[in-house]
Amino acid sequence: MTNAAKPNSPSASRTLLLRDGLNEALHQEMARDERVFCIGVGIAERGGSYKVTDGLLAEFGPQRCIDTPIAEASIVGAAVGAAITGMRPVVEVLFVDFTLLTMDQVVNQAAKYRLMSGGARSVPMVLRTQGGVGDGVAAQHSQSLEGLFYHIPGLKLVMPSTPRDARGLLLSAIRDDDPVIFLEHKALYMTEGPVPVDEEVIPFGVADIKRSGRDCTLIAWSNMVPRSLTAAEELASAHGIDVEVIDPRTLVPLDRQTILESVCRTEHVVIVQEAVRRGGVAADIASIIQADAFDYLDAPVEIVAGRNIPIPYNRTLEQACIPQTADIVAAVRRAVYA
Amino acid sequence: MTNAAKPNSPSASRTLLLRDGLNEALHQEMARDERVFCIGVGIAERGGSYKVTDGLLAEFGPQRCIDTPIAEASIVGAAVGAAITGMRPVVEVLFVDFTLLTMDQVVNQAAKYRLMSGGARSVPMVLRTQGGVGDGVAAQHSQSLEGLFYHIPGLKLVMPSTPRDARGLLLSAIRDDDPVIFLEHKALYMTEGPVPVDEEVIPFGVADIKRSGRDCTLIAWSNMVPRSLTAAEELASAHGIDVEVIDPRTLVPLDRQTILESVCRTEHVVIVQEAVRRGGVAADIASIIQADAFDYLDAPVEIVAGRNIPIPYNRTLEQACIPQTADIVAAVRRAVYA
Amino acid sequence: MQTPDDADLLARLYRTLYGIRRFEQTCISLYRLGHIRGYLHPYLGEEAIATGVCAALGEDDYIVSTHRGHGHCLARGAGFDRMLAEITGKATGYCGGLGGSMHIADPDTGNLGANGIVGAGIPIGVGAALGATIRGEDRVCVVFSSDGAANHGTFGEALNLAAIWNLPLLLVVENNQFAVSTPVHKASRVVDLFRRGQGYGVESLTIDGNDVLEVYECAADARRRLLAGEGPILIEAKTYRQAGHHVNDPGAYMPQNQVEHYKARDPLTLCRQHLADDERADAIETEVDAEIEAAVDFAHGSPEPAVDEFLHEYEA
Amino acid sequence: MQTPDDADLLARLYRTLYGIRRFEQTCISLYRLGHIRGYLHPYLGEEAIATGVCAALGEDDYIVSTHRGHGHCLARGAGFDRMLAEITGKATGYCGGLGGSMHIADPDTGNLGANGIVGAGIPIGVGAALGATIRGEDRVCVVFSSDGAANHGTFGEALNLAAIWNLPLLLVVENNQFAVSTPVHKASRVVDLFRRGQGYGVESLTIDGNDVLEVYECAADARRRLLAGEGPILIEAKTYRQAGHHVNDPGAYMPQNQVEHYKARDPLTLCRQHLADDERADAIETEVDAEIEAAVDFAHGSPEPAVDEFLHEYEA
Ligand SMILES: Cc1ncc(C[n+]2csc(CCOP(=O)(O)OP(=O)(O)O)c2C)c(N)n1
Ligand SMILES: Cc1ncc(C[n+]2csc(CCOP(=O)(O)OP(=O)(O)O)c2C)c(N)n1
Ligand SMILES: [Mg+2]
Ligand SMILES: [Mg+2]
Repeated sequence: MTNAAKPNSPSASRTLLLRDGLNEALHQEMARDERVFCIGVGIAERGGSYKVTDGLLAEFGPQRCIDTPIAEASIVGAAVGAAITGMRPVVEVLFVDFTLLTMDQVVNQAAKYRLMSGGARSVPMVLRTQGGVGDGVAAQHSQSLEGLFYHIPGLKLVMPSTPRDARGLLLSAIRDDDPVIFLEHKALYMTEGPVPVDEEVIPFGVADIKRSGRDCTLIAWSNMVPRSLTAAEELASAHGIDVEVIDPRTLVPLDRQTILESVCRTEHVVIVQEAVRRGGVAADIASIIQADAFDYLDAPVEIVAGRNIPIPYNRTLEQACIPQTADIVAAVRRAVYA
Repeated sequence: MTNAAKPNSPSASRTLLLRDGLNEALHQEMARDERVFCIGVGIAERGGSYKVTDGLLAEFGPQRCIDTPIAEASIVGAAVGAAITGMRPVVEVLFVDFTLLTMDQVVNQAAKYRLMSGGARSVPMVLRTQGGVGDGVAAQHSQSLEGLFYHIPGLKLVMPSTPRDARGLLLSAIRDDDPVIFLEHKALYMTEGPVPVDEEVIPFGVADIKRSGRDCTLIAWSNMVPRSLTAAEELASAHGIDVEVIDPRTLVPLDRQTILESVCRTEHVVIVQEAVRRGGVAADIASIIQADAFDYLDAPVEIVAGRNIPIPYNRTLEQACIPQTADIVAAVRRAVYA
Repeated sequence: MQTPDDADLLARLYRTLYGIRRFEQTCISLYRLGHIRGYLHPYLGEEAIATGVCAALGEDDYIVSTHRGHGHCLARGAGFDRMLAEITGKATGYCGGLGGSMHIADPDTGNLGANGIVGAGIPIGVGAALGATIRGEDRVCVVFSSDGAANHGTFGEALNLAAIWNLPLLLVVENNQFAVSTPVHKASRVVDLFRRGQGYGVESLTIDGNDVLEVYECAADARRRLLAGEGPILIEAKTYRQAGHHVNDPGAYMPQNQVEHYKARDPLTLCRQHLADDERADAIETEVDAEIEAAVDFAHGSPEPAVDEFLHEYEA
Repeated sequence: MQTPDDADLLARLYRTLYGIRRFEQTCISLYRLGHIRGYLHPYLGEEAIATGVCAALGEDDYIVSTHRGHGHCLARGAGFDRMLAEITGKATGYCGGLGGSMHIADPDTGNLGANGIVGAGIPIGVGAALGATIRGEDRVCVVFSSDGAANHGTFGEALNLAAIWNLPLLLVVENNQFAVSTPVHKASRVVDLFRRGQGYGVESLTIDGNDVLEVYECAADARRRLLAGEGPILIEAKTYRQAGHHVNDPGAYMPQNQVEHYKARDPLTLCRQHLADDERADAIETEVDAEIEAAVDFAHGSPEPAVDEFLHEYEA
């Protein structure tokens, strides 16, 4: 049950893959607004490694769906330049690991241009990228780096977990006047889910309660949402613990209100992130909750996170580095029985 | 009174500027170990913009004190390559803001090489850089970015606040077998303080209690240490609050034990950082304290941090963006009277 | 022989040259008096490049500037008053006092902004040129850049993008022969930096950056070719600083013979020679002096930005 | 006429070529069987480059590899057994199963590692060459690189550093004419990528990357010049993939006439022609087949790395 995407609660919906939800949003926005264009390595002729940009070249031509050489820093720089001169670029960086090559343009240019220009111009750019552990792609292709972008003022940060959210949030991202980091998860592209037939623009800063519950607030995003929902079912059936799963969907802006309301009701909190524990977003949310809901907390905020290790290749080790369902179950039990 | 640097508590000391303490460490290590060399933009002939590398060219020649073109990514990359083949490079990136150009080499290469090579080799590289608000150097030259490095497993992270710590920690950094981000603060280079005449290697992971106190634990690093000490004096004299000021000195590894012991004594905590509030190191330390000292806390952990805004040029606005002494005083009072 | 049109052009060019010169001198004084903080990189000695290039541009064209950017802004049409207000951190400045010397942008004149990161402006200019191409507009984008930036990754990356996409991009490499104190020959085996462009298949040439007429004509020709769709052009303009790298750098490392060589080829002197009308030149100077004096008063009289409004606007 | 020495060299080269070929085919089979995860970029069709270059190297030399790196590792002396163990994630692999196909490093043979980031290896190689120079050692560093990497910022940046510091760096650009599905002519106006090097003042040449003898001789000559202190050399080796970009890419975008042209110039066929001794070649193949079979058994029989030890070692 979702409570957030209600405003124009659409009647009919169909089942889509997450990647197709994204693709639909791109098609729709490029048709609606000719300032929108897509640019990136391998996005046009091949339609993107995950097929998110499939068909855009055929429909909108090579001027608005642009393949590039391997030059991520300058491609993002070009998107910044286009954005401040009236375009609305959607730039794809194939792996979030490669965004590390673009950090000057993202952090020093895109995130600061509005302020440095005294508000004269903004940078309506969407940087689509993809992270997380997949199937053995190892240390340089498996990172969860939302924590870096989260720390940079001037950026917005979106991490969808369902096809419906993906489509609705990408529409918002493209229409936003500020730079948006749109961070997909490689393990979610083939996730199926209902997506309304009608246009549904999901606003930023509105969390979605993916499961209501009384006993514990569990906050998770991206690929940790389905895993947390699995854990919640197990906790309900095996342990009689009724977990509320909140998906912030946008980490910046963050819907503190929904989180705090839930925490005040349940008095127990677990935050789950795939990213490494140290210095991550989960820690920040924990710091907010302990400050704003101090008197309601029955137990410390529990964080389930990736280990402070680069992701290794071997499958067993790889999986040992990121939260598993059992880890989430154990953390909720610790929190509730504390 | 300091409690940490005691092991070989040296007898004589003299007063040095922080930059000269760093300079002494570089001279000493380059003399001691011929694998050590310095490399960066403007570090040799000019001796560095802050004079930290002054005199090294004259003493060690152009092969071991190397000026480079403006190509930060590749300079750090070259340091990585030298480090894995037996050298111990100390690379300077003039502003931490420019390290954003080098993030692929720092994060994808240096931080992960030990793991990716199955432990066959490590990357004994020190990346010296400098951050923080100075005197009007604006959005692209004023950032505090320790939060980014803090989040990357495989990196160590040092932020000295005194000449003595600066020298002693740089010695450790150069001798460390893993990549170390050594993050100086532009406003501290001209800070004076006692530095022992004898070699003093300050180990990583040992916090220094810069001021002992009973009522509140205040955790601060880099330029927020002197500011916190000023606040502590004011709190003592004007409000009768006795603050303990802990300087972790190395954020990775973090001396949790010293912090937690203090918290359990004082039962009140304030963390002060110049970096922006969202997603910073302070939030992480808060999340650790609320978890590990939950039952001792009388009040939520207070965080005093920079605002979530890029740093503007105008002086008044610039100062409004980062913690001032009055902000620290107010936060301690809030924490203690909560 | 000089036609009246030529004379008017030269007079216009001289006005800009002199304006930049006096503006920079004024900034240095204000810096010494404590009215300017942060970094200040004067464009002294290099005025002919921005002046000649910008005189060749159309109203819709874009420019991208550098950390040494005052000259570009002024040549592109920025007013002394709002420039000085910005550099002194006032609310009336081009960026409301938030940007300062290294971040002046004035999108109304197509000036996309200075940049504190050497080399970062090149891809931004590529993006502006790309956008104009997508929209099918007849605009070019000029990226001012530097010998130091030529060694930066963005240089090759972004120039290559402009080349394969055939973009209307004019990359002006202001080769003032130093990056702070590093001479070009220590930073590159190839000291004629236009040769870098050739490896990317980009039409590249080198000119005398101190002769404003040569710069103007070359830029005007380049612009025509860009608008004809021939793809990017790189112009290396050789020049020299008549000052240190920034306001506090005495520039002791600059060889005296080079300093003197270029002083003798001062862009203002050369332009006065072309104009050959001292009376007219003097009159221009008097007018510009008055404008700059007024601009100083404007900046001094302007309010600081308000903290509350600022926080309200920018805190997220 | 071929001397016995030549024949021995050719036999050695053929052994390596064939070893890489069979190894890659074996990996593809193991991948299809589910024993290999992640990315797998076969070096099929390009074997002559790694083989020829590495045969020209001395024991102390360094190499830096790419995402398409198996050939470099094997040519540099890595064993089939520990290679396969690594690629199948076993504790006995070169990286204890932690690196996988894209991150094989074997510092004992001077192999500083493959890299999952296109272009990132170039500065790393520059650093290795720099270190050797500082230590005054007679070593060179070979960086294997690619047409795609030539458009990346590190290419110009790092090549320039090697040039101004006169480093013993051999940059081998494996121009297989595609970056995934992007043909070189869409990514660069200049399709002969060696010309990029000239803008940096670097001695640059282009060769037939499918002829192992040409590669070997050219690399041997380059190495002599590097050791003589002449500074970096860039060799563009033209070649072509005999497969898609990665194991799951059918490579449908590769024009049939090109595929056939290069199939006819298969590096193994060319080397067999040079060797002109089928019996010897066949014997080599039989030996290598047996070695690889043993290596598969070794990998299968090897244990997985232990979780506890791993966490103990790496968790900070
Ligand atoms: C990426 C980056 N590295 C270093 C600096 C510090 N810095 C500012 S200006 C400058 C020299 C620039 O020289 P050049 O590019 O030739 O331009 P010029 O100052 O000569 O106009 C340096 C190194 C910077 N701003 N950005
Ligand atoms: C910086 C970076 N961008 C994108 C990728 C994704 N990627 C992996 S291989 C490849 C193509 C590389 O082509 P090329 O450099 O010519 O090498 P080849 O595969 O042909 O050997 C791409 C785009 C990457 N690994 N690194
Ligand atoms: Mg210069
Ligand atoms: Mg290729």
